Amino acid sequence: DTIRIALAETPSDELAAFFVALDRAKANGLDYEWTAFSDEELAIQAVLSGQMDIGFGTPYAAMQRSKAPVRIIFQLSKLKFFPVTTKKYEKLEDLDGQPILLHSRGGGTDSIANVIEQKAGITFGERSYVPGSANRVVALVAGQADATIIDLSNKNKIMREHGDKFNVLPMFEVEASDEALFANLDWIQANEEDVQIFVNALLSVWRDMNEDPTIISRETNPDGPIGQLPPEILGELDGFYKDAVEGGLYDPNGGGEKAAMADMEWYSQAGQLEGDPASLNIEDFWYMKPLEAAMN
Amino acid sequence: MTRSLALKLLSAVIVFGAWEIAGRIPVSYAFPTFFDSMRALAAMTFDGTLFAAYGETLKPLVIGVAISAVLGIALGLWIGLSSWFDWLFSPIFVVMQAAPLAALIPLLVMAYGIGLTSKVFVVCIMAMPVIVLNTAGAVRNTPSNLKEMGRSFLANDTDIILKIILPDASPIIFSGLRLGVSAGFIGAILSELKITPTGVGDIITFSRSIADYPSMYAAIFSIIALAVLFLNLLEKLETVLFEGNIRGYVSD
Amino acid sequence: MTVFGIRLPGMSSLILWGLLWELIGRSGLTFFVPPLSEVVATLFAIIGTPAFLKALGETAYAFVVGVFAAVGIGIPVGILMGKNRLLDELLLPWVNIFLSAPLTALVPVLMVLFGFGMKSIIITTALFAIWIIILNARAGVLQINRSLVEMARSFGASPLDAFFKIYLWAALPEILGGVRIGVIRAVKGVIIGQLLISIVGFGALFELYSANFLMAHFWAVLIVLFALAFTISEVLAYIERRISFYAAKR
Amino acid sequence: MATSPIKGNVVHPAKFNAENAVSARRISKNYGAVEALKNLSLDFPKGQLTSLLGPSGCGKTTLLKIIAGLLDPTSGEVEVNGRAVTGPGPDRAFVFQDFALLPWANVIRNVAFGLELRGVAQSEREDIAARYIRQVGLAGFEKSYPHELSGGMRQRVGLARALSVDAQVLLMDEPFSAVDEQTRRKFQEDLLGLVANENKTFIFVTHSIEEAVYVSDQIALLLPRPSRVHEIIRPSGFRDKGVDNIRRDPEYLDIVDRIWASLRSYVE
Amino acid sequence: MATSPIKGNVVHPAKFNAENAVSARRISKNYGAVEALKNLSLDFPKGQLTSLLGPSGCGKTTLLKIIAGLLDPTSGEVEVNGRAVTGPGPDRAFVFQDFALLPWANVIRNVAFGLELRGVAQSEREDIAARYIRQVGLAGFEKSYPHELSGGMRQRVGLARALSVDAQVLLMDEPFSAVDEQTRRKFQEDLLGLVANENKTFIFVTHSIEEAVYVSDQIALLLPRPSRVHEIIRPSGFRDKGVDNIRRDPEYLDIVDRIWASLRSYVE
Ligand SMILES: Nc1ncnc2c1ncn2[C@@H]1O[C@H](COP(=O)(O)OP(=O)(O)OP(=O)(O)O)[C@@H](O)[C@H]1O
Ligand SMILES: Nc1ncnc2c1ncn2[C@@H]1O[C@H](COP(=O)(O)OP(=O)(O)OP(=O)(O)O)[C@@H](O)[C@H]1O
Ligand SMILES: [Mg+2]
Ligand SMILES: [Mg+2]
Repeated sequence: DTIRIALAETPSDELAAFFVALDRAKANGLDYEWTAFSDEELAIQAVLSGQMDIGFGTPYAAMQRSKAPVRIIFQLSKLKFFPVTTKKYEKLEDLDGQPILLHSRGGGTDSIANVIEQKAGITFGERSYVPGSANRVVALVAGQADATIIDLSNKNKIMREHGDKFNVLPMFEVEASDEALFANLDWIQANEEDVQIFVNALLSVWRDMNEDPTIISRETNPDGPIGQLPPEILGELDGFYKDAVEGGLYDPNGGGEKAAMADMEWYSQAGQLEGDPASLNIEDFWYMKPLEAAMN
Repeated sequence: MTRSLALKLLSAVIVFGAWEIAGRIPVSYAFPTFFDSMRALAAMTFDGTLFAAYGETLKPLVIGVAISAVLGIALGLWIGLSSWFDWLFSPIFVVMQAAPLAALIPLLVMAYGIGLTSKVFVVCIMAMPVIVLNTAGAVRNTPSNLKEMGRSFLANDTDIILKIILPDASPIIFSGLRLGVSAGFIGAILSELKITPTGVGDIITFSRSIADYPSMYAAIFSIIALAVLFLNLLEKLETVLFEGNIRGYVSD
Repeated sequence: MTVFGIRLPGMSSLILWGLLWELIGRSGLTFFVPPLSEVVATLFAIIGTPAFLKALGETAYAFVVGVFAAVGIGIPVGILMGKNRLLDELLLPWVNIFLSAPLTALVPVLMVLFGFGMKSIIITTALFAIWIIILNARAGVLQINRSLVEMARSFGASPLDAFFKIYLWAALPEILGGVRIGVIRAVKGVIIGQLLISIVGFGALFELYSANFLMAHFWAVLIVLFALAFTISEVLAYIERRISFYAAKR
Repeated sequence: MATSPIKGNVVHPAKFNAENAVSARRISKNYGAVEALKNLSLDFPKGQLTSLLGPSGCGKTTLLKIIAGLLDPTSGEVEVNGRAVTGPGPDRAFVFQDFALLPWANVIRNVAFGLELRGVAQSEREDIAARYIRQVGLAGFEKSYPHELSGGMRQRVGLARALSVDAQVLLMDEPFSAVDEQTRRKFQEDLLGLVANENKTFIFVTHSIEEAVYVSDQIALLLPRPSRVHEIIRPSGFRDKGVDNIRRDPEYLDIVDRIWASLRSYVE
Repeated sequence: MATSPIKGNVVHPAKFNAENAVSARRISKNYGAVEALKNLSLDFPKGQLTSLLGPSGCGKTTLLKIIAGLLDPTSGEVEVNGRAVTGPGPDRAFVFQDFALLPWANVIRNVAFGLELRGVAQSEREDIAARYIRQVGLAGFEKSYPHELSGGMRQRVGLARALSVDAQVLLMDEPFSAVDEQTRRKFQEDLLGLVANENKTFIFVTHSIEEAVYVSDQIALLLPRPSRVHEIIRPSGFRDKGVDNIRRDPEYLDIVDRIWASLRSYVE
């Protein structure tokens, strides 16, 4: 039967690779429908309450706090975010006590900020929240903020257009997940076959993309949700994926154990998971079987 | 009086009881019971988070509603009195009233940033049109016999506006204010959900992201309670100001 | 409004405002406001695309179903509240609360109770519209001239006769006024639902265009929405004016 | 004080002895704490016109509505043609003090409304309505709406509606209050014509003593609230003398004076 | 047809020769295509009561409003005490046909409203208002709101308001239309008292011929639209005979009949 996928944002360039994978899965007999939610929390809630089968996001807090039997099966993208500031600041330490603009309280950028504070030994000043990297770029360009954390494509965009005015502060590597695919454990086990087709398709696309980023624009179905985007956006697909692959946004191995370990460490550090990361059990968060099967 | 109070209590018991039962079933992981929510509300009240949050939320709300009320009534008066103004401005407000301004919020952020200004703007845009249009309509429909009476007893233009047109229009102006204030509340929450999560909007989104649903529902409950309280105050104000305009039920 | 003795049609000043828009757009003051002409050109470019038609279909579906539910439930409930004191005392506080409550705050609750799809969007739409419809229908019935009801009874009207031949008609001006305000609120409701619940329809287009700074696209969709809401509101206002001859004379 | 009928000029013995179309027996009516009627008894002879005269707020409308079956008395009962009243019935028609026209319906639909509620087919009821519209002098206004009519014309629509259902008893609550004096006199003539030509019973509320004396077979003077019948007067015979002469008739003037003397005590 | 004043019973020569407080000269008034008044001329002697009688819609209210300065005539002019009228003035007070009370203000504020607009201090104007409220018999209702009053009581509030500003000319548009006959008669007495005791000029619109004959120094009969003065009648002297006797007075009856003969042609 049809599987129901909960997206955490409206389909745009960032989801093009995902939709290519969906098309491949469909060719192999996967029947699906998708719904876009306005944020990750809603997608998680929808999966938790059984109204959706598979969701987008990193539901670590929900998994630990409400003991929800959901498991991650594939890492879609890594937390590749970049501190961008005006020329006033040159390194992370300069931001001690300075106000910063983030996406949302408790979200990915918030956790990056937490970890930066720990690793650089600083404390940010007031944190204000503006959802959407694009909106934070506008705030930065308009001079309403001096420091923010934004995603890869917006970082590239702002540096291309206003490279003379802003700095990208050097930062440590992050391997943790930004977006991952997760589902109810019972549901996964009851639908092993469909899940397998899906994960196979994702893995193949992620691998092909790392070889040649332009396959995304070439394989995009012109009648699908991505193909229907305005030409202004479609024209930038190749550039986007070239940057993304260069920046290591997409793991050609779908995350797996490495990502799970990184996540547990990262989200503990960021305050979303409680307890010592070493004591956490991978099986409580990830379900590796489909990915392992796909790798072989 | 006691009968209507008893009925109010009864209907409250029914609704809250239904909530409690739905929470106990539970209809969803994310749906807490009534008592859990009230406990969370009490906790938030006693540790002060709620007051701090309302300090944030009320700022744009109060400023925005005050601006909308004063400016809206003034503009409405002007539109109602001058056909030229009516021609020029009322279509704008009709469009504004019909416009789904939620969609405009991203633009406002770009234009006015993420601070108070944007939020005040959202509140004004939501609250103003209905206040303006109601005021204008009521002013236009002031019974001409009262205006004539005023003139025959030598009222000047200011007298006519202050002592006849405004009191006569007051029930409709107040119902516009009521709808406007409620739209303003919608705007304030919307701006906290869509622009920057501060105040009560922040409690809602944050509790949701950490799956603390009782707190989330407590915050929602408190903002609704506040809105209702605010509107009851407005109604009291109307009763005090224009006592004779309240004529009771026809059926009684 | 008359200029040199020529009566200008009511909404003609919109042309003036359109010109102002064009000027601001042309001046390049801000890239948020592209010239109106460019917006209109974009509008024609996107209006036939499947993405646009799909958004239109989804929005219209949620809107129409929501409004029909609000009207179909709201009017009878309002009339019954106006007629029956017990029902009125039970329901009125809640109607007032929901009318004045910030419904956006309730949206998260709706999602939990009614799911995350179209159903919640429809319910959001209906919730935005229904309370004012109920209140107005109730007010219309409350102010009914008692002697009309007595007249009908004295000529032997059954309760059903009275409902359809007296109450509905006598309260019609208020009911229509309520429906007009309700429908306008429903437009807001459907977009808010689409933005806060699942991102579909016009809400998705707005989100997409604004995130990618496609301002002309953004305004083009907004204009379509303005026009739709405006037309509906004016059609209802026209019907209201048609019956206003008796509204003041009851 | 007591219900002792003092007789005026008795002229038509046949009519005087006529059986009663409507009898109200010991009617009391309280609105909450307000006692509107108290122990009121009054008979309305068949085929005659009875006027109710009394100060404003004394309960005339209340009595009419109780007879119509629109209000329940607190105690007491009303019989129409020997049968107790339990609700509105086809034997009675009401002319409302405030006209009670449907503002959304045109004249012909308003006049035909009573017939419509009785299930008469459209073409038939419109024929009947058209006839009565002509009779009250509104021919040509069939398609007009109430707000396009003057007060007096509206009142005539209400009159035509009550007449068209062909009820035995007509309850008329200040039916000529809204018209100017000139038109009012014409209506009085019309009313007398109806009383003379159709064997119907009229119960008529008015504030004008002259009008009551001129058109009535029997006048009931009511006391202020709580209302009982103070006096019954039978001023028959003037109508034969013609409207132009009656005003000088000493008998007529005597009766007006006597009623006035009765009523003025309340005013002072 | 022509404006030839036919005199009635001339009794007070002093009054008859009195100078005019108000003169209307060749007034025309069109509402769009509707000609309400056409070339109407009429004088209103100082200290006297002039009634306007005419069919409904003939333009009586229009004329009163033109005199009040509330409407501009299409042509012609009005002089009050020798000065041309350009707008409302303190020398004239209006009693409105529809009362025109402020629904949100209580009785005392309504009565004092004219004084309020003239800038009289609150305590002073409330004293004056209270006096007039007593005078029209509404003592005890000072704090009531219009919707709590009966029609007749409301009308008296409008009357008290007009009286309280102490204007020289009182323009009264059907001031007793809403009250029952009994109360109306008391008002007529009150009005006659005012005419006798204060040297004010009254312009009075009514639909009742009897009332006009009883209270007026001069009656102007108006034609149907477009309205001119058809006839002027001076029925003085009856008021001295007392209300109880006047109805039998043959002179009184003659005048009523003559006016009726004049007016009835419009009805038929
Ligand atoms: N629905 C009601 N509730 C309370 N009191 C009422 C109601 N209807 C009438 N009354 C009171 O009952 C009394 C009689 O009223 P009713 O209307 O019968 O008077 P009426 O004789 O017809 O007066 P009018 O001459 O003014 O028409 C009045 O004093 C009025 O205040
Ligand atoms: N504002 C207006 N616009 C158009 N026509 C009007 C207006 N006011 C009055 N008229 C017309 O002018 C005529 C005179 O009206 P007016 O009110 O002076 O009559 P009236 O003599 O006072 O009648 P009534 O006895 O019914 O009070 C009427 O035929 C009316 O239709
Ligand atoms: Mg009555
Ligand atoms: Mg008039």
